[in-house]
Amino acid sequence: MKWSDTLFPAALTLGILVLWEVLVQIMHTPAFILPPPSAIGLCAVIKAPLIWPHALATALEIVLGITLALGTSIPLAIFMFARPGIEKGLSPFLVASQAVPVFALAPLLVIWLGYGIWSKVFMAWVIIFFPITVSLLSGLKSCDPDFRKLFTLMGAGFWMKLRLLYWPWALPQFFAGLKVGVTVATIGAVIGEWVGAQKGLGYLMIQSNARLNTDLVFACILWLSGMGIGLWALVSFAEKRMVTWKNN
Amino acid sequence: MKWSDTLFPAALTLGILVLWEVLVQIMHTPAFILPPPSAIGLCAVIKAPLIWPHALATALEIVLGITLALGTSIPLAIFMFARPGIEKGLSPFLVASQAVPVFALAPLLVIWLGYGIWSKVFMAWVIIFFPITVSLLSGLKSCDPDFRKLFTLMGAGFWMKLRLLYWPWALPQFFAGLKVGVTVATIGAVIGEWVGAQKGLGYLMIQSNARLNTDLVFACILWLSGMGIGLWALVSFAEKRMVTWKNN
Amino acid sequence: QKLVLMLDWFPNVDHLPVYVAQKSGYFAAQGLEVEIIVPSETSDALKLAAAGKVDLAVSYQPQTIMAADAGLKVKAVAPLVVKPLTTLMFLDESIKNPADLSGKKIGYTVPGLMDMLLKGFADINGITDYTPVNVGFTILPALASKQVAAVMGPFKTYETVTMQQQGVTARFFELEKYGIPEYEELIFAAGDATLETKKAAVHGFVIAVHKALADIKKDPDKALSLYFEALPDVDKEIETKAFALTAEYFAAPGQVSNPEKWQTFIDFALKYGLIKNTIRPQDLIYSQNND
Amino acid sequence: MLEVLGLAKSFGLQTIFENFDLNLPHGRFTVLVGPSGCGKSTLFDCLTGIVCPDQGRIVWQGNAIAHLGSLAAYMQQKDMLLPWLTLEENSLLPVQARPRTLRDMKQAKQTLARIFERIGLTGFGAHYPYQVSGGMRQRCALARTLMFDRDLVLLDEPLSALDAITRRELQNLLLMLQKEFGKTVLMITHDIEEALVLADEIILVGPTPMTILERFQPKASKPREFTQPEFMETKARILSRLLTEKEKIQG
Amino acid sequence: MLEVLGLAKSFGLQTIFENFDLNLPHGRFTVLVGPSGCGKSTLFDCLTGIVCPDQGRIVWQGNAIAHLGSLAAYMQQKDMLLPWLTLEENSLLPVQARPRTLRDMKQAKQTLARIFERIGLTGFGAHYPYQVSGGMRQRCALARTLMFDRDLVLLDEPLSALDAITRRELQNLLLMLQKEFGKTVLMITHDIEEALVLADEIILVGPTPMTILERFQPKASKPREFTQPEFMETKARILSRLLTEKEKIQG
Ligand SMILES: Nc1ncnc2c1ncn2[C@@H]1O[C@H](COP(=O)(O)OP(=O)(O)OP(=O)(O)O)[C@@H](O)[C@H]1O
Ligand SMILES: Nc1ncnc2c1ncn2[C@@H]1O[C@H](COP(=O)(O)OP(=O)(O)OP(=O)(O)O)[C@@H](O)[C@H]1O
Ligand SMILES: Cc1ncc(C[n+]2csc(CCO)c2C)c(N)n1
Ligand SMILES: [Mg+2]
Ligand SMILES: [Mg+2]
Repeated sequence: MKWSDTLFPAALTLGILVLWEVLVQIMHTPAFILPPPSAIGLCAVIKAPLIWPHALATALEIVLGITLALGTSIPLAIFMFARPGIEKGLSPFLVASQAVPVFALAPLLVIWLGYGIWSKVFMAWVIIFFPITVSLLSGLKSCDPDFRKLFTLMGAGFWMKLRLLYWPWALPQFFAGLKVGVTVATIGAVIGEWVGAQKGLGYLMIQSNARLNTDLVFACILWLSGMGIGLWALVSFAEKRMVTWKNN
Repeated sequence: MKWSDTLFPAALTLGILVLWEVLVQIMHTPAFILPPPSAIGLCAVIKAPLIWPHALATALEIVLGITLALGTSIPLAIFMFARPGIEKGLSPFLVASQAVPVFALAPLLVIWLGYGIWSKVFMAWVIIFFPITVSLLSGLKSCDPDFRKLFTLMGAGFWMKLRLLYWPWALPQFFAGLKVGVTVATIGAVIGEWVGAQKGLGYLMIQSNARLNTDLVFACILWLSGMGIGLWALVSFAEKRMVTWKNN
Repeated sequence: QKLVLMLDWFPNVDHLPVYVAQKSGYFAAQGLEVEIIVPSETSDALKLAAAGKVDLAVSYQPQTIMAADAGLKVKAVAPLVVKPLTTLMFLDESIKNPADLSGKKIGYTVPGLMDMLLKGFADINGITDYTPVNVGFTILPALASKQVAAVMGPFKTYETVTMQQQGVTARFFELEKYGIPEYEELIFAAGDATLETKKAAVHGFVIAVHKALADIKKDPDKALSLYFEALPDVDKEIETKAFALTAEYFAAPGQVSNPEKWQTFIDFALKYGLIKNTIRPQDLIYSQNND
Repeated sequence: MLEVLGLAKSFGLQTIFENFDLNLPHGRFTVLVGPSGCGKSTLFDCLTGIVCPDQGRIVWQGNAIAHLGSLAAYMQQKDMLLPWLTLEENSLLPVQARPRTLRDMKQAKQTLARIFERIGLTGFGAHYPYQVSGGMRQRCALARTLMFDRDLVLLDEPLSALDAITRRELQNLLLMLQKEFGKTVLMITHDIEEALVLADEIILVGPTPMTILERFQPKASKPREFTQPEFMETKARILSRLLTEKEKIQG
Repeated sequence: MLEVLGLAKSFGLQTIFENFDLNLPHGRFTVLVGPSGCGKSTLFDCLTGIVCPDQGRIVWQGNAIAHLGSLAAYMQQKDMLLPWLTLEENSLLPVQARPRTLRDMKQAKQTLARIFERIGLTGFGAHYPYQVSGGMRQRCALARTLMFDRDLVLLDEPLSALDAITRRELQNLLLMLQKEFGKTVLMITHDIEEALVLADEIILVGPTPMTILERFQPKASKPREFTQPEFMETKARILSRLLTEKEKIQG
């Protein structure tokens, strides 16, 4: 990694922030539409005691959503992989489920699932589920057929092949999907908090938005981004630990 | 493909629909909470003349969004691949960009892009951009280093390597990401239509929802799903045409 | 000249005078071309008006007061609906007075506004231990599924009709009858900057709307048919019934906002913590004589 | 033990087999020699079911079967090592892949240690395939094939990447496998001397479609040295036969 | 033409080179022979920069360079064919990869057609790598290496998967390459007879770390036949030397 390469993003960040700050000042953009970054940063720090419990609630929803998504999409991907005929029939449903704008359904969903935590977890789940399933399935399907045959010759059953061959083969692609999934999971939870929440960053944002505390809205976004980046880093770390065999 | 495999999803669909219909009838669920599938289907057909122009508007937004996303995420992924240092610095921004909920952006978008089609295209773009970039980047990075060295020995420059090696290598993963991307693009456009729209399926849904025309809401969802499946099929077709060399 | 008007919600009979003015060519007669835009969120209209990105906003008197409290430079230009329409709505017949809702979940429609009003309402009427829940626009489903016992925010003129259409009889407490001061439900608002740069156009707009209001009083059926011409997609039955209920609440032609009403509500808002600063009605109500 | 009758297989317009017959008696060491690209590997693939023949019957110990599947141990021409497993893990795959007990596994590990010793991989068990040389990868693939523990062993150019000395050692290992463990071995090689040293029978095949040109049964007792004059003659014979058949494959 | 001085390279605790020197005169055909796993391929990788040596200097035509990079044509031990390109496309890569004109390309295609003719791949240009035999893949990799058109050619076991006849033909091709096109060739092989037939100099290396055990300069004029008595003797000598050095590599 060249020194200039590390410098570049830092410079970029700084540049964007400064430009933003300056533009907001020069153009007299009202703070209730786009607060200057300095105000956002300040608010994110000063209001931390207010934000913290909400962030915790959202984090719990996200974690539950991710857990649920892993627990469902991994078996489903494996099932669809094991039965290509079923995959053909099922994938339109999966695709259709994704094209459903959940947030439009969010208010109704909340009524079906109640105003508790589960409607939010469900939202996060719906959003993560798809990228994980698709990437895992595509990873499994990309397995070299010559190796598949080798395992058949060794007398390995489907589960053995899965454990020793398909799964390690699909891991890199699975992780790519997981990275996308955990990142957008934050949005899922927030959309879930849109209606029927008493807590959570989404709730706080809606309230602050209505009260024209736009700097708090953006401070919440900053916290959310932090959570997204944290999850991303966590997945990247897990990837590094689990995909050790790449020769570079 | 076994016959039972084709049968299974069909049976599943039918089963779900019948169960839904029966449950709604038995429990006397009011149509504004959950309309029966028959009513949705009927509405989707009968109201087609009403839905059609809205669907057209949304479709245009989606297509433009996808085009824009391809035009930006491909160069960005390649750039980040070419400069891993920059990738390290830039990816937090990408991740952070995914955590921004729309309603915070809506007034901003109106200010920057106006009430026209571009604020919707922008939303679609934001949503598709991420999965495509991540999957393409991960595909490029997965390239066997031995082949990279071979091309270096042949005196190939970066662009040559990209054309002859990295790009074909990344294609399968790129398509996996594109599939996720085009599917959620429908959501992006619909979300965008929250921002001061006069047209589009998202606009129609919001209106119908507030007016308690829940069957029309679901009919719109049906149309949207259809569009999602269509895009998915299109990408799958393109994949089949472009990734021809897999030996199975 | 071009004017951009952002509504408070999706178009409905509340906005009928605007569409009548449009269809009757009253805007054109004032040399105006009015573009009508639907918002993504109820607070968008005021925000964008204050920022000068839309010229006019349809808003609510309480919202305008709270926005001014938050420092937005906006003024009410003219009233549209002069009496409160907002209710606390419920289905359960056994609820006879507000205190019966104690200990229950109560929904509200517009976060940041209706939850505050609900708080005041509960304080005044002795509702204790309730849990406020944001239900967004899904008022009826939330009520019908018994997820909440009541909802703060639906209009007695519109939501009652849509519910009737679905076979549900809505009951409600009218806010002004339970200790909340009377206020002007819907007003036109504009940003201070717009009022300086496009003063004449705004005047023209107000004149055109007043003409439309006069027409509505004279010939309601004609007005309604002009409205349907402008919005061919709407459910005619619901809108017709809702119009019958709404018509009497529209501002009279030439009517201006009443500063005393505003003062009363500002006092109330201060008392129940909806706002923090003292605000003078004359700073909020724009009148041609002011300058 | 194994009989192939009327095997037919084409890839598009290219016919690899047309009514091809083969017969392998129990416990014998048979070596297949033939020009590059004539269809030797494809024959193995058809036998094991990796490739699906267009026609033909396979009879295994008196029973007609579709293909051998996991009845035979098959060492393919490519080494086919999994990049995420070490050499030891790769070699243990045939044991891992089937239902087994902990004791099976322990025994297998001991067996493998002995095999690694013989093939010169001791100390490299924890290396990943990309960390070892081409010849070592080939030896690892051979070790894995031996871990299959089947009566029939199919070897596709198993020693092609090895130096002369290592090669000779492993030839002896293969002979021991046949003799002491009673395995039936069918092996492909391009090294005629290797064929002469190892084979009970050498089958010389030619293209296209693949036909059996000639069969040789070296009589000398094993272990053999190539220097016997009988062999020189046979080698020359095979070479000249190969030469005349060679051109057919092109075109 | 090429000089390597004080090369050192270790993988973890395993030292492959320690102060290793080598010197290749212009226009010569040098063959490297040594036990499997002793570091021959690693030497090539260090020369070309695929592997980064710990120490050492490379001097190329009088100039010190970090590594040869694209100065040499290198045929690796693995065939390294891209699965999504046909044999023809794969072979044309070295031309494609560099700036070129349309005429270059046309000429290259003609050259390639001639090479395919000689190595027996005519008619298989449109096949994908998975559609051809192991020996054909190796020949395609050789064709690609010839398309590099560099003065120095490094070949790592280029003919190991070929039958005796094809092998002999391609040996002649390599000789022609050296003689008619004046290339300097450095080749690794395990086939001592091949080494004797081709080499101006045979370098026998042993493990570990890799050292030059002995150098042989066969005097007979080319084309040679292996049957010359001088060769028999040299072969026996190399074999016995290999045998004694063999054990060192293990442990
Ligand atoms: N999947 C395939 N599609 C098309 N042709 C194929 C396919 N597999 C093999 N062939 C053809 O079959 C012929 C025989 O291939 P095979 O691998 O059996 O040769 P071989 O005798 O093992 O040669 P070698 O000694 O070089 O390994 C080749 O000409 C090849 O082109
Ligand atoms: N990336 C690596 N990591 C660790 N060890 C390595 C690596 N690459 C090579 N080695 C070691 O270097 C040694 C020499 O390998 P090399 O491939 O050069 O052998 P070789 O002489 O070409 O053998 P062969 O004749 O079998 O091809 C081997 O013992 C191998 O274990
Ligand atoms: C027909 C109609 N129904 C509901 C609302 C939503 N709403 C009810 S009250 C209120 C705030 C008033 O102070 C808002 C936003 C509306 N605007 N128009
Ligand atoms: Mg073969
Ligand atoms: Mg090697």
